[in-house]
Amino acid sequence: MSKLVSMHDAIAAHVRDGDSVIIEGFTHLIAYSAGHEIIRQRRRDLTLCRLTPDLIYDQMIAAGCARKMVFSWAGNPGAGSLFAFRRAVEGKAAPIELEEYSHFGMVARLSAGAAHLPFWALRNYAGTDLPVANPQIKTVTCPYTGEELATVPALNPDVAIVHVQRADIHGNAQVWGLLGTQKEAAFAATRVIVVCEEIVDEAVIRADPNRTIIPGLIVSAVVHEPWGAHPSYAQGYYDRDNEFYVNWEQVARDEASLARWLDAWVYGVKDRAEYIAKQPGLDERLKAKSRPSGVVDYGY
Amino acid sequence: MSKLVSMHDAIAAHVRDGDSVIIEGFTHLIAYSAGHEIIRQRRRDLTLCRLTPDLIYDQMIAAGCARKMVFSWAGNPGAGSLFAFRRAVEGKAAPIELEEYSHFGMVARLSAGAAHLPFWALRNYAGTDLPVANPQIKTVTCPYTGEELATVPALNPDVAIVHVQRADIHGNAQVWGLLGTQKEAAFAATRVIVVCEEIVDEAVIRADPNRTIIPGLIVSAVVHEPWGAHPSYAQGYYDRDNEFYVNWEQVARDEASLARWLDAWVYGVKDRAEYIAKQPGLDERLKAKSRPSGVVDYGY
Amino acid sequence: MTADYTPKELMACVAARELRDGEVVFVGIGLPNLACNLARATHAPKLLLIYESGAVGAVPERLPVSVGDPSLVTGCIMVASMADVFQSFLQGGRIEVGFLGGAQVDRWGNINTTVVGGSYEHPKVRLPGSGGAAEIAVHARRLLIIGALSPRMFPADVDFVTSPGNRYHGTPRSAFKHPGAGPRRVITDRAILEANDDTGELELSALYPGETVESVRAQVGWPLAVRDALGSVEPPSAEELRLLRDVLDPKRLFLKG
Amino acid sequence: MTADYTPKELMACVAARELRDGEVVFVGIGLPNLACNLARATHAPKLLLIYESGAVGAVPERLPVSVGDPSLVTGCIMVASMADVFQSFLQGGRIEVGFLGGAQVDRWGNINTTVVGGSYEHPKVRLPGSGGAAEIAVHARRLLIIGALSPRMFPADVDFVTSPGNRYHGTPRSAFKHPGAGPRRVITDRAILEANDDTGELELSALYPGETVESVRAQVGWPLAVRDALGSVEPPSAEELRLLRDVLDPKRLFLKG
Repeated sequence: MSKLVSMHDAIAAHVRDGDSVIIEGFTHLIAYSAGHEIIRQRRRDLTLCRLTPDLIYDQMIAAGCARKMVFSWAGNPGAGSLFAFRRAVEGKAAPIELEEYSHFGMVARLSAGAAHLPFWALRNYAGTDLPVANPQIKTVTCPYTGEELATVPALNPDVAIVHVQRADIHGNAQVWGLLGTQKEAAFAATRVIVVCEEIVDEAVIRADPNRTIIPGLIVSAVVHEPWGAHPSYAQGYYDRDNEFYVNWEQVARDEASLARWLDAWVYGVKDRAEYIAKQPGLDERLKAKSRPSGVVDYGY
Repeated sequence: MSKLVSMHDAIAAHVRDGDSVIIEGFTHLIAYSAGHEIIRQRRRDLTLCRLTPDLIYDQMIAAGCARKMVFSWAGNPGAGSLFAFRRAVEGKAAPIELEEYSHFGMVARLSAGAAHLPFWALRNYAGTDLPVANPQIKTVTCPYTGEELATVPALNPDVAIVHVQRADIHGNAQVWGLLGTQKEAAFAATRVIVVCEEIVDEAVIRADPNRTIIPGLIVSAVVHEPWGAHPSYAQGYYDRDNEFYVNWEQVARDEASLARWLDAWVYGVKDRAEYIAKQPGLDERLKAKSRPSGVVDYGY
Repeated sequence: MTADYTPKELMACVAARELRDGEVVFVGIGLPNLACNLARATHAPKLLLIYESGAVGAVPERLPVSVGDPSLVTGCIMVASMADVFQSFLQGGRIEVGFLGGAQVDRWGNINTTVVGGSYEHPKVRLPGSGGAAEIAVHARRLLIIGALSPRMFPADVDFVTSPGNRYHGTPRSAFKHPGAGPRRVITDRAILEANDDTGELELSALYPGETVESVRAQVGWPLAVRDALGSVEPPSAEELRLLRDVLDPKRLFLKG
Repeated sequence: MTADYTPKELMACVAARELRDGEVVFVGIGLPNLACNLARATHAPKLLLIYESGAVGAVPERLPVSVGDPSLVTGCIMVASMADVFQSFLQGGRIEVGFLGGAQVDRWGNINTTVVGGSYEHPKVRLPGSGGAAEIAVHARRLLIIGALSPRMFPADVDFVTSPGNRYHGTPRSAFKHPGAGPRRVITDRAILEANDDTGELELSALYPGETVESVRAQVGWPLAVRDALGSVEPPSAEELRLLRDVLDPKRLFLKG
């Protein structure tokens, strides 16, 4: 049974007001196309979870989708600030609630969520203000050594959205290059939307099963969305649009200019195809040069 | 700096009497060649750790190398019993100490060892006799939910020996097909010996970095040993020698016949090359047919 | 329909019929593997097989002789590390059906694959141990046990509880808060036993052709309760037998005896 | 030797000289990345760079603008999941050197990248937060801090302790049993500060050319202790400058200013 649907239908079916949502991806493979569709469908009161909120969560905050953010690093990677986020936190716009960890803490929360354990232990946080700011950071005593270790609670989002390089129509999804913490996010979530650059035949997946990070059995919907990660990147497909990230500082510093950007590039387009068609030359500017992996053999 | 050495030198340098040793690999890629060299060098009082001791630990027990075994399933996979192990436990030969878990428990112990945590939590063992047989299985209370979870202590062997399909001379090692728990075993150990079917140029590793499961920085020695996993298998290189596993029942059922086998096939050969030369026709019988993986692209 | 079949063939058919299309099954080698592949070839083509070795969605081109057989990897959908198999798939609640066998199964569905006779430290017979069985019995949403009936294999109490059943020294399974429902059915060579919903005790629920309540009770080490409405079991169909004999296990590696 | 260099260029050179060949370094973007690549191009060709994104042994063919840049992946030795990066590499004790910057660094090497002014709930300026900094400061065997001196950046006490230094509200680092030794050196644009072995307090240990004890003290928010034997720092060599300017950061993305 095919799970392939349009982005509109995937978001309409699986992302609801009040949900906790995680669009995971560390710099690589960020599902911008899904974030934009959530904005277009005007979802509200979302708890946005993610290690690095990146520009996509800044846009979702500016669009009024977010009630709360759960995160570990909220910046514009390599460029500067997330201004909608800062306005909300610095008292210059409608406030959002924060729940804050470090990267390791967020990875540990998702690892616990994926493993269906209520907590995860890590050596961290002693002698810092993080447990003061976030009382969800607790401790546990090792039953063998008596050591006190930090703990974080499991994170089990209602929906995980993961952009991948290729998937089949059943949702079996393959990624190479940076893996981030997408696998853990998908296994931790109740519903999973896989967004892919390429829909491939099941035979392509089965020819190289070690590349599969998410099995179709945990996937609710598959969306085929070429260039769906722009302005982030997809290794082997297209480069990161650094210009976009750098220019974003000017767009987002001012509330009105950010609103105009959302009007033009999110509300003003029907879908990702229109968004891409609106910026000719992406292909020439960002298309990946070839660096083939080589072949291994699965015979016996 | 190259870490490439002979099997003789790797075992001589890194495996010492009294060590805890783990030769990991689940059916796939079992480092038989290393086990045989440990027997030839007459190591004593080893604590042999491994989920599935397989025939290689049975041989090492028969040869008198083992003081203790830490494990979760001690059988001849698909064929029957480990007879040297049974004789030791059933009072018919020199006894060995046992420390017994389930597969999940052993995986959890190695995960804790790799992560440098003193314990790992899992939902398991309540209402069974395993914690009675092994008091190292304890419990911890979740600081969030108050649930009681089982725990196992970290396993940090002195030496991990891992057979892989290919590695470079620095020990950067790649595996495809079944991954078992080799990565965790290597990170958990103090010293790591990588045994490979093929030594490849660093450029081959770098062309497909997602296949690397062990980075050279944690590796002590690299041994090039084609057919080194026989009678287990190496996906893409050679099939499992099922005949060997089935016939083993007859060899090992009797202490004297097992001793004769060790004389002929371990003590009686200098190294793996001699062991392989002694059984012509392996290549025709077991060499893998080709099932190529296809290529992915790492460009940007 | 044909009367010319072995008990093992019928066991494989009965086990196959227990599986619903699309279910996610944690499979072991031998009869469970045959049953799953029989189900895939008949009424459940979308059954998803996961082996503890990490092969997900395997479509082996030969009969695998171990859960780590290379034929389970070639052409499968995903290779998961064993850490992921046990943490994310099994403990993560993704496995609907688990299959287990054992040297001993008792009145409460407790399974022993550790030691028989003597003590744990000084056993008469040392068995392989748990492998993944303990956690399968804890986490699979429902557990099917498969094994030939005999007083030796079905004692009132096992010598060692490796994998938890429905009651442990008088304490009901519910007290342990295991995520899985525990052993629901035991598929034997003479009958199907089923756990009582209230007590967890295994009861006779269906007889194979030619068997009687007495012939089954004689093979069980406790006073076996019998359900009011005893079910009957269809013998293997001609198609089931053809698949088992000609396609799935032509060398009779697991069907012999 | 040349006097024609910027403070940032000298900072990159000083940081590079801190690294020993063969060390395993957890790298961030910007000056730490430049310093590592300068070290690789000069005295430490076998320096192994690990980014929190999971790229191990990266050899980028262009200057990466973020720790997740695709150029860090193409041709690297291993891509680790972030769970492995933090658990097996960092917490596993495999990282010898960590580099951190921050909005504020205090007398004890505590680093703040969370909030400045106001309270945590109602800050004047909200910064990005920890990212991987907290755990780097806990686990890297030795920690190097890099940043330009100013009274604003080097207050006596940070507004929020994101990453642990050598003392927290009077409690010495040793009480927390962190595996890493904590901040050993702070590489600034005017001088090198070094932690006192006994107290953990940052002290002036070496001056850059043209700087004085007073010029440095004026930029620091506490009465900066001065070591008896003050070291001096060599300006960048012609070769170091050539590498930085022509090879490593020709567009002056990180060296400007």
